[in-house]
Amino acid sequence: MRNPYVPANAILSRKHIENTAKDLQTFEFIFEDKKQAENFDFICGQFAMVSIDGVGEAPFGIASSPLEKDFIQFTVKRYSKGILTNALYSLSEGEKLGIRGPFGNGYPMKELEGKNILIVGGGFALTTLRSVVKFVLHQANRAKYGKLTMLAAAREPCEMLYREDMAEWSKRNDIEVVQAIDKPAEGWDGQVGFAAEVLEKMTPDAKNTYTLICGPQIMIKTCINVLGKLNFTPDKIINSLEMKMKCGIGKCGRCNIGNKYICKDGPVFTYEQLLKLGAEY
Amino acid sequence: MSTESEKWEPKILAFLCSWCSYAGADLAGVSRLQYPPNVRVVKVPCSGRINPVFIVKALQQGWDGVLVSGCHPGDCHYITGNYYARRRFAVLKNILEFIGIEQGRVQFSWVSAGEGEKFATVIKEVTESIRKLGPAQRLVKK
Amino acid sequence: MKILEKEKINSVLDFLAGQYDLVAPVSQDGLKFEYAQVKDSSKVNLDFTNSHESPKKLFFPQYEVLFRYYADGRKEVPALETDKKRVIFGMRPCDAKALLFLDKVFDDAKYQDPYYLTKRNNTVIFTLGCVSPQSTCFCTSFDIGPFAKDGSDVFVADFGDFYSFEAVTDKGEEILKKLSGLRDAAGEHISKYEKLSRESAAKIKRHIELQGLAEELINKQDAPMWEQIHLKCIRCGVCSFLCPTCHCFDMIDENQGPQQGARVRIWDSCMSCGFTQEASGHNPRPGGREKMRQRVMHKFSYIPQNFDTFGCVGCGRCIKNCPVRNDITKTIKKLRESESREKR
Amino acid sequence: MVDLEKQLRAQAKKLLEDKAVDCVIGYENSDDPLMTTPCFITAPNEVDRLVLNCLCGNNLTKYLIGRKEKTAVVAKAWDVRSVAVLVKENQVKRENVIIIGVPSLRIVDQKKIIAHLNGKEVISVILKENAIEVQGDVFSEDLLIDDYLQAGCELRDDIDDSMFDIVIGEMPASKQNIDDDDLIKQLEAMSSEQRWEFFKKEFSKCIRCYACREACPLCYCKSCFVDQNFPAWFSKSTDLSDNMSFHIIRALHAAGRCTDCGACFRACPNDINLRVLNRKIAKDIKELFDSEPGLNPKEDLPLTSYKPDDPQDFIK
Repeated sequence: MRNPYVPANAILSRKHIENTAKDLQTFEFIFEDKKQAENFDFICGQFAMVSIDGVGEAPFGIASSPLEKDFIQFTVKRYSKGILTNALYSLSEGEKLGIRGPFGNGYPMKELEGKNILIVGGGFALTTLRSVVKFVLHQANRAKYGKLTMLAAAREPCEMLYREDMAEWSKRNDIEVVQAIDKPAEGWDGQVGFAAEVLEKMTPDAKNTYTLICGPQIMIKTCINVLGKLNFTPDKIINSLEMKMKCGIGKCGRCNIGNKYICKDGPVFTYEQLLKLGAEY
Repeated sequence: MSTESEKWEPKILAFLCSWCSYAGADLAGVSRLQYPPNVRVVKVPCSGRINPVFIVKALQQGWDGVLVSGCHPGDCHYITGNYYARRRFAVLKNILEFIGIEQGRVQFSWVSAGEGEKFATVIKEVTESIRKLGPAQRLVKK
Repeated sequence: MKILEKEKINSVLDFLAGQYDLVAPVSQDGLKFEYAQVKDSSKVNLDFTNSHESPKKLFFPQYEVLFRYYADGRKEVPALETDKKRVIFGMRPCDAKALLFLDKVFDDAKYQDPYYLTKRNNTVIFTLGCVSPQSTCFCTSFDIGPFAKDGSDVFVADFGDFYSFEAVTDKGEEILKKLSGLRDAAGEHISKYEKLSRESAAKIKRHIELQGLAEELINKQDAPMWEQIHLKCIRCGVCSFLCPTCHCFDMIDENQGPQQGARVRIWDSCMSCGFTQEASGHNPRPGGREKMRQRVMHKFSYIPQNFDTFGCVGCGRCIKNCPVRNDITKTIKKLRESESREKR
Repeated sequence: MVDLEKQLRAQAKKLLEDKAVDCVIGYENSDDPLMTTPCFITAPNEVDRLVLNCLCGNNLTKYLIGRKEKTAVVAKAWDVRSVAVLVKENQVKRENVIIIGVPSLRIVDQKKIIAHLNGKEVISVILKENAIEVQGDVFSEDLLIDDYLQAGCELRDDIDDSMFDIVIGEMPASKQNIDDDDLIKQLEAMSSEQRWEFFKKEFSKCIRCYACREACPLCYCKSCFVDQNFPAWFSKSTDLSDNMSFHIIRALHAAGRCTDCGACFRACPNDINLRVLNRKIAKDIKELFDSEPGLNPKEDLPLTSYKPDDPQDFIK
C-alpha cells in the first residue's frame, strides 16, 4: 500500500526573483532520485505539496510545463504570516526539501484540443496558466489547439510575472499577448485599466472558445460578467481555486466548498460547477 | 550518594536580566570568583520579560533547575518590570510546587550589577540545593 | 446462532486475551467507560450503555506519527504491522457502523491511508447489542438499531442468563470456531433474541426525519435559521472529538532534537478557530455561523452526496457532552421547519 | 424560585419593548433535565422561554465578547464578576451591557448528581423549594440543593453596585461561600510526591479538546499559546507532560483574573477537576496581595498592578 503522506526528496536547484518587491519568486526543484521524477507525471493545472522538514507543507500550483521533464517550477508569494513561504524563501540553492503529489484534477487539456483558448490571469495567479501556455506553445502540441490569447493583468508593472516569457511569447505570431496594469505608469507601453475593462475592449469571440481564468476574487467576478455579456457560457469558463490544504488527498476535511474537496475534486472547476457549490469560497 | 548520581551533574538554566544580573555575572567572572559551571545563561532584557511558558518548557525539556534573576526592586531599567515580575513569580512558584514540582527546582534572586560575590554565592546555593533534589523526573517529556 | 451461559463469558474473554490483543470496555469510576487493552477478563465490564469516547481512536488515534525526518533528509515511517491480531469485544452497533463510514474516507479508490487500514485489517470486532439505549440515542433514524450487525464480525447479545454469538463476516466465522463452550441456539433462544431486539429498538424515542434532508439542506445554505442555531455554540470541538464519524485532522511537524523530528497527524475540528485560516489572512469560514453550517452540512448533506450514507450514526455523544447542550437533532428539526431564504 | 423567574421575564419584556437592548441572553430548558441551555431572546413575546433555577449553570458572559449590539445578560454572582474583569480588560464596553444580576442564585453540580445516581439516567426533574426531585424510569428521589451545590458558588456582599443594572431577588446579606478550599488544604498538607500523583491522575484524562478554554469567559486570545506552531511551546500529543504543561499555563493565564465561575469545570467532558489550580492561585493572590478580581471594574487586576512592599521572602 503506497503511503500518500511521505514526500519525495528534492533539491532546490534555482531561485529566480519575479518582482522588485521581492515577495514573488519562482523556485525550481529537481528530484533526488530519477525514479521519483518519472512517476511524478502531472498535467497542467495540477498542484503539489512542497514540504520542508520541521516546518510543514503547503500547496502550490505547478508553473512549469509537463513536457519539461527534468525540473518542476513553482511561483510562490511570501506572506508575512506564511510560515512555510518564509522558510522556503530562506532556503538557498542546493538545499533539500520534499515534494508530494501531483494532486488535483488539472485543466481539461484533452477537451480543449481543437478549441480557441482565452487565458485571463490576474496578479500572481498566473502560475498554472503559464504551464498551460508553455504546454500549448510546445511544437508537439501547438497544432492541436486553435487561437491562443492571453491577458495578463496586474496592479503595477513591478507585479507583472514572467517578464522574459511574456517578451518571448509576444514575439511569436501564434499567441496574442495583452498585458494590462490598473493605473498608467511611466515607461509602460501595454494596456491600462482593470482586467474586465481591457477584456471588454478586446471583445474576444465566444465561438468555440474556452476561457481559463485565475486571479483575485473581484477580478474573476467582473471578468465573468463581461464574458457573460459576450455570450461565453458558464460551462466554457474554467477557473482554479485555492483553499487551505493539509493532506491534499481529500481526507483531512478542510478544503471543501459544498461537497467538493478542492484538493481532490478540484482545484479546477467550470464556472457552471461553481454556481452549484454555493458562495462559501 | 551512589556513584551514578556523583557522575550526574545538575543542568541549570538561568534567565538573567541584562542590566543587572547579567552584569553581576560579568563582574563575578572579571573578579575571578569561582562558582559551579552547571548554569547556562539566557540573557533577557528584564525579569519582567520572563513568561511562565519559558520556565515550564525548560522543566519539560529536562533542565534540573531554573534560576530567574533580575534587578532589585527600584533599580529596574524599565522602572516597573521587576515589580510585575515579583508578583508573577510568587504565583508561579506556588503553583509549580502545588502541582508537585519539588520545592527549589525553580528559584529567584535579585542580583545587581555590582554584586559579583552575591552572584557567585547564589549560583553555589542554587546548584547545591538542586544537586540535593537529584535529576528532574516530574514534568520531563520522555 | 450460538449461545453461551453468562458465567462462561470470562473464560471466553481470557481465551481471547491470550490469543490476541484484547480490547474491551473498562471503567475506573463505573460512570465513564472506555475501550482499553486488557490482559484478562478481570477488569472487563460489559454492564454499560456506551463508551464515553468513541472507539474511532483505536483506528484513527488522536496523535499519530506519520514519519520521522532526520538531518540527512531520510524519512522513516514507524512500523505499522503488529505481530498479534487485535480483538475488540463489546463495541456498540452504532460505533461499528461508523467504522464502515470511516473505511470509505480512508480507503477511497485513489488514495489509501496505510495507518488506518493496517489497524483496521488487523482487528476483529465483537459488537454487543444494546439492551438499554439512552435518551440521547437516535440510531434507529439511520436504519441501524440496537441489534444492527453492520460493521461487526461477530454480533453478541445479552439475554440475561445467556449470551448469543452470531458470525457476520468470515473473519468472525473463523474466530468463532476457535471459541470453546458455545452451543447451537434452540428455537426459544431465537424468539427471545427477536423479542429483545424489538424491545430495545422501541426504547429509542429520539428520532430525526432524514428523507430528502441532503437536498433540502443544499438550498437552505443561507437560511436565516443558521444565525440562531450557532449563537450559543462556544466552538469547543468536544462534539467532533467524541464523535465516531468525525475524521478531520491536522498535519504538523514537531521538532524533537537538532534537525530531526516527526510529521504527526492530530485530530482537528471544523469548529476550531484556525481550521481554515489561510496565511494570506483570508478565512472562508471565519465565524461560528459558517463553522456550525459546515459541521451540520458535512454530516447531513455533503457526505450523503459523496458516499450515499450519513456522516452520523445517532450515538448521541455530541448531545450528551455539549457544554451548552446544543442538540443536533433539534438543529435538524429547526432547519427542516425554517424558511430557505428571507421572505423578500 | 418561581417568582424570580416571573420578575426576570417581566424585566426582559420591558427591556425589549423599550428597545433598551437588542437581545436578552438567558437560560431556557433543554432536553437534558439536569441542565438548562443558553438562549438569545430578541422578541418581547419570546420572554416566556426564559427560566431561572438552580440548573442554570453556564456562564453567559462569554457571549458578550465582541458583541456590538446592546445586550442584556442574566448573570449569577460570579458571572457578574467575569463581566467586571472583561470590562477592565476592554473586551466589553460597560455601557453596552445591561446586567440582570441574580446575586443570591446558587447552582447544583450536575456531575455530583450523576455520580450519586451511579449513572442511572434522569428522565425528568421537578424543581421544589430547596430541593429537586429527580425521576428515572424506575426511581425517583429528592435531592437537597444544598447537598449538591457546585463548589465555588460564592455569594458576595462586596461586589460593586455599579455592576448590577437590575437585581432579581435580594442581595446576599454577607459573604457566604462553600468553603471547598478543604480540597486545596488537603492537597497543601500532602507531600509534593503525593500532590504530583493526584494531578497526574487528573490530567492524564485530558484529551486536549480545549472545551475549558472555549468555555472560559477570560480566554479570548486570537491565537492560544497551545495552538501555535512557531514556536511550538508544547506538543499537541496528549501525553502527561504536555497535558500538565498546558493546564499549568492555562491556570497562570487566568491568575488574578479568574472569578471561579466553574465554566471550565462544567465544560470538561472528562470530568477533570480544573478549578483546583485556579482556586489555589486565587487563594495565594488573596493572601499575598490581598486582592480579588472582578469585585469592582475600576480596580486594577492583581497581576497587572503592584505595590512597592509586595512580599519577596522567596527571592534570594
